[in-house]
Amino acid sequence: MAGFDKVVDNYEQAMQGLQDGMTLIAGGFGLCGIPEGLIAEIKRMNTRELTVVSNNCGVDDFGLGILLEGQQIKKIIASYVGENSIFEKQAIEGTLDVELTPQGTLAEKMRAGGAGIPAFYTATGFGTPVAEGKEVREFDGRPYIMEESITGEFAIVKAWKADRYGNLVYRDTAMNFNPMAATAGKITVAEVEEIVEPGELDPCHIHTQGIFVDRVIKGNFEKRIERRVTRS
Amino acid sequence: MAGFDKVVDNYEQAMQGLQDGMTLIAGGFGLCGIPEGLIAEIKRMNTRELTVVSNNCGVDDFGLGILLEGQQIKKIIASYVGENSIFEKQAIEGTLDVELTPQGTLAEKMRAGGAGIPAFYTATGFGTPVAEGKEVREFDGRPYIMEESITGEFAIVKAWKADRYGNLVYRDTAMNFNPMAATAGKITVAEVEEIVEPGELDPCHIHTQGIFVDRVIKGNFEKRIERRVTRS
Amino acid sequence: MSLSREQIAIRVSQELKDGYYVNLGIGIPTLVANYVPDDIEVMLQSENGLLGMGPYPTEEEVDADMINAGKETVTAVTGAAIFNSADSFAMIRGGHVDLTVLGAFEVDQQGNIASWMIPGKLVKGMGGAMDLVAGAKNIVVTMTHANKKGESKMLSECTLPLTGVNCVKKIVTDLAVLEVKDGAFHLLERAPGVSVDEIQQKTAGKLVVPEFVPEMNV
Amino acid sequence: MSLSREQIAIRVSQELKDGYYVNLGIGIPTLVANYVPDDIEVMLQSENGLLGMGPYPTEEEVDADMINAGKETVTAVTGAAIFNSADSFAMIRGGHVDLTVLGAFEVDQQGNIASWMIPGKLVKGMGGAMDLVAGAKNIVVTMTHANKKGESKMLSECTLPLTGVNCVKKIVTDLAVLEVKDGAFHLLERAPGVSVDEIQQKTAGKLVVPEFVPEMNV
Repeated sequence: MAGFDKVVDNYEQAMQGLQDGMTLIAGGFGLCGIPEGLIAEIKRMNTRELTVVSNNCGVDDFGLGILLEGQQIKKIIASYVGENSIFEKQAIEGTLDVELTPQGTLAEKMRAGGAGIPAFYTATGFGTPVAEGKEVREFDGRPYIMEESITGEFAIVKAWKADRYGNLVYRDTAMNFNPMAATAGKITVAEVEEIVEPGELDPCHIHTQGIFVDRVIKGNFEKRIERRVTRS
Repeated sequence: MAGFDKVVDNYEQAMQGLQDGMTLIAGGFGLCGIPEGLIAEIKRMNTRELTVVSNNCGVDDFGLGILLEGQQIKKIIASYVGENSIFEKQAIEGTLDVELTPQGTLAEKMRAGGAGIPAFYTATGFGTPVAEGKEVREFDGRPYIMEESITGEFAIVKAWKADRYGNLVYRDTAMNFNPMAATAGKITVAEVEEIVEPGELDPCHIHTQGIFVDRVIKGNFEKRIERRVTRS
Repeated sequence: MSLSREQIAIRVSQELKDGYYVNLGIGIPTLVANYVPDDIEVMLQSENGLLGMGPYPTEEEVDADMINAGKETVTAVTGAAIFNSADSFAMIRGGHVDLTVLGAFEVDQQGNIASWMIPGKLVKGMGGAMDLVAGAKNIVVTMTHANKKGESKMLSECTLPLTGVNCVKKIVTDLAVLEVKDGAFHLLERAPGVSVDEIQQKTAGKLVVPEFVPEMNV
Repeated sequence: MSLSREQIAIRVSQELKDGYYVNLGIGIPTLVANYVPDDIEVMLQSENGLLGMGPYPTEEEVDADMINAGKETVTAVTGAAIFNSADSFAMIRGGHVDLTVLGAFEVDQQGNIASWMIPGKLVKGMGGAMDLVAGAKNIVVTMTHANKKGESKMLSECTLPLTGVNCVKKIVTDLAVLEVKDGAFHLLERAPGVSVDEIQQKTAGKLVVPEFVPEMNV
């Protein structure tokens, strides 16, 4: 019996089933807390026409940015992009479709998607270009817009530790969008720094419960820093 | 400077400002994880005409049930009630208004209230008495109902450990509704088993962040068990 | 012979699959945990915030902070996770729980279920039942085929206030296993020694009977 | 004399109160952290998921997993909390952050703000700015009163796509402190040596000037 053992041995198994045209939800904020090896595998697979949902789109040669080179991404739903020149080029030329979404709305859309909530109301974006075409409704005298949730065929996340049941713990601000992304994928794959035995993670302090995770793979991370600022 | 020191010395200070007619959101599931001392203080204060939002309403002589005796509760919003005879009597006589809400919808209403989301859609309750008077809308071919969020003038929660900044950690299934309740109060009071120094709680494993908590008090808990079932 | 509570639980346990996350309601559904086949693993979700529910505690293990959704003292298995009620229902409503098993007063041929309210009697509330029936991927209902007066609980249309609509996929009663689809109850299996005639007689809703109806293996 | 970036930050720091949870945007707002008055405590929220943001790290402390919302390496203070992006914006959108300070391209007399998009230029995105202006209890905008061509950024109506509507309460520019209410900019203070005339001249929107306009204390 396979039971709840979600650990896979190689990246091919980890991303098995990802196909052209699918929606891929990715955790991470900037280059922090991104599933580096899973992204590299998608590049290797050369899966195309992807709709990618992620707060950012990496840089030219790292993170989701590496999927831009081969034009694997058809559309990106993000809150802040354009930290790389290939992105700019494709966006300007119109070969890359960009849907900008406020950061909090994006996080909530993923959470709602994972939680079976198809839509919610938020004040964020009311009266701005983000509200175009969206229903406006007043509650308690204040106008809000309706935002629909996001789910995807695949979600890829980066965690610090996992057990083989798929329970995940994140480290510091590398947590960011990963917990919400993990809930919103039909198949969710977690790339982690360390795999521990069930029971080693404190049950009350598991950030993502195994029920949301389908596959776990141990990765090696470069953890590139986008803006190294220090004090003396 | 008071800064972020939220610890108060006595229950009077803890519940200061609670007035007749207010909405009180309470954490807890059954008798598990309930702010025993804060409830006792509300009884002592004899605050009346309260609207109480809580998954349950305690038993005759424990938990929120003790507020029923003196008819302090005007209305209760809950998912499962009637574990006590005073409740039954008042509900049948019509002196207590009961609004039954599915458990998951109740949890989500509190979370939404705390998160600035005035309403959301859920499939839960569609086609049932819960849906009466609520908007129905289809998403992706499935009907959902609109549910509005809940906030209250006061929220009372029970945690295991707190630091003086109001960061909270819960223990086991005594967590339940407490984290959501904590976000939904204009004033949130936490009764805890232990107060530790800032820094003792792992920053990545704080269940309720201090920003949601206004007052912290150390309590003594009876922790009554509603259904003691054991195996031999 | 109609099935005992234990036999109903045994039959329901045959619906479990390896790797299933399962939520068991109060009553007969709870018994299912005792009959998980040896060759599979399932993980039990308790909607108050526990994934990986274990057996009842020993006297020494009793802990007021560890209870299940029925408010009973309980334990957690190794590798369990404990979380808040919003996250718990995110699992349930988001369709992440593979199977929920729960009791009912009535079920109808549309897959509607009534399980929480009898007008005229004191209503205690729906608890998490409405969330569970709206959210779980698969729903199995366990109940007696008829009430104590012999009146069918398998109706063409529920008479009691509903818990959920178009959601019940399978029903295991003391007499039969039935699938609900295309606006009818489809008879899959009968209790050992129970005739199709008896089942037909105690099913008020539309019943589809195949040529051969095997006996349950319980 | 118009204020320096540091002087603007110093003036904004006077808006801080003991016990405030504060979110500081990129640019001048970030500098405010350096001027928190000694007799109060504030806690900084970074919207990527950190409450209790500390100073930049030393070389030895640099950790790729610890960054702020500007993607810069950062530290956490003792008693900080780290959480996911949905929880972070629950704080922001739920009105739990006491004050947010951010820059802008334009502000108008209705309290509308434009800060994220200039048509014709490549749009990088709004990040968390729309959430912050919609959610924070108090919003202070820092910017230069006029652009490099001398054109006012304090308008009767914003010309650029908006970040939020009716949300800006106070503005600290290089020339003045202004409150936005009742459809007008109300002049509260002027930069040392700057005349009310100059401020009037560089304010395209409706400006309400009281009889006495004190100089800022920076």
